[in-house]
Amino acid sequence: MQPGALSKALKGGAIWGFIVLELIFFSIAGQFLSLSDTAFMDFDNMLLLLKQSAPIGIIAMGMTIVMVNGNIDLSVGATFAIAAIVLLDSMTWPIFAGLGDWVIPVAWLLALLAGTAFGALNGLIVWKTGVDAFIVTLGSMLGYRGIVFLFNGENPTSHLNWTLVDFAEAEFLGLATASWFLLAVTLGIWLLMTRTVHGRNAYAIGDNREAAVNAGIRVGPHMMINFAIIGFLAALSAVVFYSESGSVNPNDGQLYELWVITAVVLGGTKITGGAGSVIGTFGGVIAIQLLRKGLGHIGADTSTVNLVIGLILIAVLFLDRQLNLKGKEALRI
Amino acid sequence: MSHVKPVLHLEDIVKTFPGVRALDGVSFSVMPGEVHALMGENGAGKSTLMKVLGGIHQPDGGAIFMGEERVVMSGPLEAKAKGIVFIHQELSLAEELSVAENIYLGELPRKSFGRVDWVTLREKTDAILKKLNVAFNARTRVGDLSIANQQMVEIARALTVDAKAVIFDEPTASLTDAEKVVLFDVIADLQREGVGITYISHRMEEIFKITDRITVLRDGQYQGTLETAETNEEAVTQLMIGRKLDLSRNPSHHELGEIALEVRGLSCGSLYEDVSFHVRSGEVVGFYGLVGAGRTEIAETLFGLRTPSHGTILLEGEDVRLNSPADAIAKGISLVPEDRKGQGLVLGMNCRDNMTLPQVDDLKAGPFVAEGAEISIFDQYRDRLDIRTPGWKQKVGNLSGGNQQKIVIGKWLSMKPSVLIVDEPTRGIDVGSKSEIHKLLRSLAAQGYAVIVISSEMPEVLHVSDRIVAMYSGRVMRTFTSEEVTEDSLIQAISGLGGDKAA
Amino acid sequence: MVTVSRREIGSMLAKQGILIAFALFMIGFTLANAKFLSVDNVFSVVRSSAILGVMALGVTFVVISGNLDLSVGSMMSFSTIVVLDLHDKIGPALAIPAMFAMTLCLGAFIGFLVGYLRLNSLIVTLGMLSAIHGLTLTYSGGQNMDIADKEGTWFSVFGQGAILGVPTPILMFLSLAALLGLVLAKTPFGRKVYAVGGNGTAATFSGIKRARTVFTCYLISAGCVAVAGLIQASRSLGSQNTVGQGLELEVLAAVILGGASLMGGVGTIFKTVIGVLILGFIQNGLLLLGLPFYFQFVVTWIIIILAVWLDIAAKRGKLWSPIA
Amino acid sequence: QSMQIGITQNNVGVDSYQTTYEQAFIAAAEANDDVETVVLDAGGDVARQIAQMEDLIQQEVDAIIIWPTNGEAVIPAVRKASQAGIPVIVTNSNIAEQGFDFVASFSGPDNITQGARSAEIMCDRFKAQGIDGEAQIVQISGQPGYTTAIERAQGFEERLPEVCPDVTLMETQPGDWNREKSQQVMEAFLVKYDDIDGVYAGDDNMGVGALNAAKAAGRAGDITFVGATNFAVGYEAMAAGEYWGSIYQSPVDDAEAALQTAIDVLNGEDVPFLNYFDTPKITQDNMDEFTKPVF
Ligand SMILES: Nc1ncnc2c1ncn2[C@@H]1O[C@H](COP(=O)(O)OP(=O)(O)OP(=O)(O)O)[C@@H](O)[C@H]1O
Ligand SMILES: Nc1ncnc2c1ncn2[C@@H]1O[C@H](COP(=O)(O)OP(=O)(O)OP(=O)(O)O)[C@@H](O)[C@H]1O
Ligand SMILES: O[C@@H]1[C@@H](O)[C@H](O)OC[C@H]1O
Ligand SMILES: [Mg+2]
Ligand SMILES: [Mg+2]
Repeated sequence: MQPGALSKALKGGAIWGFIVLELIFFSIAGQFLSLSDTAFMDFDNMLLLLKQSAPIGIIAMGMTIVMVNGNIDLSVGATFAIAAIVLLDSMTWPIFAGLGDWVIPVAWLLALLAGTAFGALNGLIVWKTGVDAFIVTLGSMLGYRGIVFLFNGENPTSHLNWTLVDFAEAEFLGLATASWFLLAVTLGIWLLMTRTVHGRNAYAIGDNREAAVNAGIRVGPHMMINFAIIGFLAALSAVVFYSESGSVNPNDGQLYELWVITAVVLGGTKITGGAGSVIGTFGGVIAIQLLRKGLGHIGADTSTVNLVIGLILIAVLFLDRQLNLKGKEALRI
Repeated sequence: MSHVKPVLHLEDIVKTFPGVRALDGVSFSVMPGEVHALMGENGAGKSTLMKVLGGIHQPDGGAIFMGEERVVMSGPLEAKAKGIVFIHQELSLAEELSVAENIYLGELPRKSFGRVDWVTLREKTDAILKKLNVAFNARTRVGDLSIANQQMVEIARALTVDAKAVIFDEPTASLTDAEKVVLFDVIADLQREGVGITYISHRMEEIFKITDRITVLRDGQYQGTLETAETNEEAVTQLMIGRKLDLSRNPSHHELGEIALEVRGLSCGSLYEDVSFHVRSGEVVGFYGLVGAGRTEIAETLFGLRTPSHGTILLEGEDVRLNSPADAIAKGISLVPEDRKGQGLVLGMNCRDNMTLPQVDDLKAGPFVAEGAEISIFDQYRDRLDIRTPGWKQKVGNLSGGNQQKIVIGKWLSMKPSVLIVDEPTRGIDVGSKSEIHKLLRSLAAQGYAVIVISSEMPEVLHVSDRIVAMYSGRVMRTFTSEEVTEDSLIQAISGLGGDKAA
Repeated sequence: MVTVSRREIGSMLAKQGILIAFALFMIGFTLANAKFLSVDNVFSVVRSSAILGVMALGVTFVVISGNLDLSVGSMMSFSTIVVLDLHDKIGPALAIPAMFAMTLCLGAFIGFLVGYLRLNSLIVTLGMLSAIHGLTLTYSGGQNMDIADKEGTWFSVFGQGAILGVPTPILMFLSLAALLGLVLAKTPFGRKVYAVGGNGTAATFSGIKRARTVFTCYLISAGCVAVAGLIQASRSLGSQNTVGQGLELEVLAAVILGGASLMGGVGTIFKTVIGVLILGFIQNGLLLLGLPFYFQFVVTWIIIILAVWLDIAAKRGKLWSPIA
Repeated sequence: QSMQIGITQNNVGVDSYQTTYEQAFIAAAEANDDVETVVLDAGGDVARQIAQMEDLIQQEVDAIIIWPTNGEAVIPAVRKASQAGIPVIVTNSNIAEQGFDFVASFSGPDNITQGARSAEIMCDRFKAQGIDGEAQIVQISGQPGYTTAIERAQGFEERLPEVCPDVTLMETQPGDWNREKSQQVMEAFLVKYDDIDGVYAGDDNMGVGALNAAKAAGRAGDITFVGATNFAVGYEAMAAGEYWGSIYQSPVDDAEAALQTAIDVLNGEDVPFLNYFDTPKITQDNMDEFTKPVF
């Protein structure tokens, strides 16, 4: 073990420590406050947790690579809604009428393509105009939402396909379809970020953009690919979720960007880029979902939930800072 | 020389920035196996010329030739593909990545599916690191290295490809003597392989040690090219600044006053231990040591940026606690920090505002900042330090490295401190300004200031100091007076040999 | 010499780009609907922009200091609810200072976390967005808050009054803008805000108390929120718990439109005001054209990107980014 | 053995109707010794609501009450509950027909009828004023995408031409259930249209916002304001003679009816599938028959 590896592990592990705390707290508090007879830490409940983490979790993996790359994407919630509309609407298009249930993969594909394209569009704008990603995607968060409304006015877009619902609700080896997607995406992005040239370059660009440019790394295409990836994942998240639910409101996915970013930051990714990991993000996603679930479990009312979730976010950040303090003799800047 | 073709030839290059004509018809060529020095004052256009060559800036006029062929460097990628390697003046590293990834930044070896070939990467890196004789390995995180070692990582990049031409832009600015030796070996190797080398530095002794020819720029204009063997420092200096330089060593000796600052048994964790010394008003005390010796950390402690774990700091005999730079400033201490861009300047702010930043609370007309007073302070130090800038409104980020450094120095001089600490004050500063700064430091002492100079350049410490504190690995090894010090004894002390105390 | 002067024209354009965009915009809408520039409409737009605008003034300080404030929307709901509640309990003369004190406490808490503890402002203010919403709901029990005697209170002057025909919200917005504009541009404190946002480390090395500066920016932001809450409460003399919901992003959009950089160190109050007005007139103009509300989203998207793009393009002298 | 009843509400923080509903629901459950409840809030997010359905199923509650965030998206989750043998009661706004098979009962107002009644109130008023041949109105609708908002607008738009064929609805813009937003929308309407005779707002919060705008412009006297869900502000404005009419709908009734329906279902009683509670018209003329709403 290299020196400092332990302390590094501890620091990176702050989020896992927090998860353990949550589990202990909700288990004990649940004994007194919950009317449910099943324990909070029940195995099935934890499997459910994994499934429920999927919508935010899948997008969060994409946000990790985008943020490590030194960018941010605030438009994922709207992209999520667009992909959902494409998925549900395209299944009813007359040209696909002859396809029967084969319309499903076609609709999936179209939705994923749409998400990827909208993601790539963000990336292209960031690349070509040089406008900061926060601003570009703050804009497209609005713009893409406008497109969602253009599609079907204020009405929901719906199409319940029971074959699709059954597929989405199915379980394989005890894990729900959505859980499999979450795990696969986590693994995939982990490999991408730790094993591939693209992933390592993403780190380099986020860490020191000028250095990357000087080294001849083509910053623009890398950024665009990462935006396309997060667009794809926002669409994948939508596709997995709406396959099961079959109807999308034009406001769906609102605030997702904020939850996703929160999960990613709680998981230790630096907001300025250059550092972060998919495993940490996974922890961040689980921690948030656990918090929501746990507060419901102990019967907290809405105002308490809002208050507690907000303060806990800050507390975790504080904890993380304390763990990373360098000692008294550190430079005070 | 007529039958050997240059590897590189730049002809009549023009480059303008808003308000500045950085290059005005400059021509420059490098022969294979040649080390060609590029010299000039701060802001003369050296870095800009090389950035044009490296594809980072597009020239407004002129042509670049490689061998016979006229080329256009559309970007760094293209320059690299053509065999041009650029070692930047400002560190250009990704701190979170490993040494290996940094050295091969932009050209990581690949396997199928775009995967990184870690084995090859590590092997190649280890081979290079071995050549450089450094203490870290391929997996070390670059952010964990000292500035000097980070510079070595930069330098390692020159060895990754079959370079045709390598540009070193002030590679030694933060290196110590031991590392310089390694660097010069590397350069000699490249030279033997027929690589054409451009070497930018303000340090005359290096230039005369390793280069074959010297090209001089002044204010963006080509001044001439000299054969190193046939010229001398004086001639080069004359060409650079258009006048002669007074290089007399440690000129004025004057009466010393009371002890202005005294440090007793000061320790700060493992950064440095049991450090004691004092500075009288009117005195210049030099701190000399190897990288990591802990000098910067001492300065930071004296400036209220670190909390000492033991020991006392006395100002004019009085025990003080310094909790913040604001505290230190109020008590008459100023620090010109080591890292000019990171610690010294707000790059997006104009020259004037940077210079008056520490005293902005005191320059008031009613509730507002007295801008007239600010401008006159700026004008005064611009003249005194000969800062080259189109005007006070210029963003500091657009000045050349050396002129930026002068802004930082001006900022602290204008505070009229009683104890002035300067950490590597002339890093990246041209000879002309350097001697100005040395003179300034001496004259400040003569006016009664107590001055601490931290420097990794032996000539500099020898030149300006009344006494020299030699440090090794966080400890004071020995204190010399300017009469007793010799180069040998100093080197011994900072290497942990032959000091008063054991390391 | 010619190139230099042409560049200067370019940079003039860049500096005033947002103003030019604004002018083009106003002309376009006026051509489309003559009522757009009527005194009534202009007053009505500026008056309803005043609330957003006042908040944007404070956020400008926060953004220039290199931080974000996403909590202003829910904090504004809080101030509005609190002042309305206290109005009937202790009377307007005491309710107003009490509400200011409470809102400033929230600002101080955020300022402490971001300034002194150096926690990331995006996450801290995101957390506070949620927490303050919870606080407001607890305070009000989730109920609307209405003043009992709406006709008989002088409290309505902040939102509904007028001096010499100019509505008070407009006067309050513009005079606060003038005041804060001076603070930012001309005082030592303003200089420190720019320095801390431009390079916090260098500011510290220059003896500037970075934590205190950031803390003060959040106090200013909270103070502005309190003023906005006051106008809001006075305007309708009653309110839901969600009045400010979502405003944080509109405020941020206005500040960005005004050219403040999220990296810190760049921006001015004057341009923020322009940014606020642009957003206000877009919303209003599209409504007058009778377009569905979501066109406003798409148009805002395009305007934000174009404005910021042209701004930086002019600064770098090239339309397209040099990123390879 | 007490009954365990879980509820997942739409978005409690959004307005006082929903908060009052939550409080009334908890109070009603506490008053009943046979009932224990788990009260959850989806915060307007379908995904969160579906997760809450799953949690309630997993906790094996005896019955689930759902106030849908989206009347179609929750159908599969409702099916899951019914497959697990847990009866589902839909409250406040119904789910789509495809899901009816999985639902034990719906309890709540009939939003389409509410919209229609608002149209009638408006029309009667115009007839009384004798301007039903030429009146021009604007509509401010609720949060886009929200079932209640869509249904009320639909009911209004369908009924209006039946009763008052010559009244024109000039424009509709959403006010997001928000008084301030609605006020801004109305300000623009006032600039744009010189002649506005009536405003229909999807609820009274928005109606009062529109009223405030009109008052500021000095045009309130010419306009008939009709809303829905009579909030306390609406009731007061009505008492002041500024606001014409609305639909009386009590969140307390809504909550109690939902809980009672669930209890009845669990007790095996026969409950109608569409268990609407009545939401009568309220105008300045008959308002003394109603108590002032508590929310
Ligand atoms: N990006 C830029 N924008 C505007 N002006 C610039 C820019 N880069 C360089 N300059 C200006 O061009 C001139 C030449 O700068 P350059 O960095 O080439 O100097 P140098 O010779 O390398 O100096 P030093 O020895 O101090 O590093 C300076 O006046 C500098 O202010
Ligand atoms: N070879 C090394 N590997 C890793 N860390 C190092 C190495 N050398 C130094 N450091 C650390 O880097 C930090 C900063 O080093 P730096 O060179 O600034 O020290 P310094 O003696 O104050 O500098 P100088 O004396 O050159 O001004 C020190 O805390 C030291 O512990
Ligand atoms: O007024 C509305 C109420 O009637 C509906 O049922 O829920 C949303 C409310 O805003
Ligand atoms: Mg240079
Ligand atoms: Mg040092």
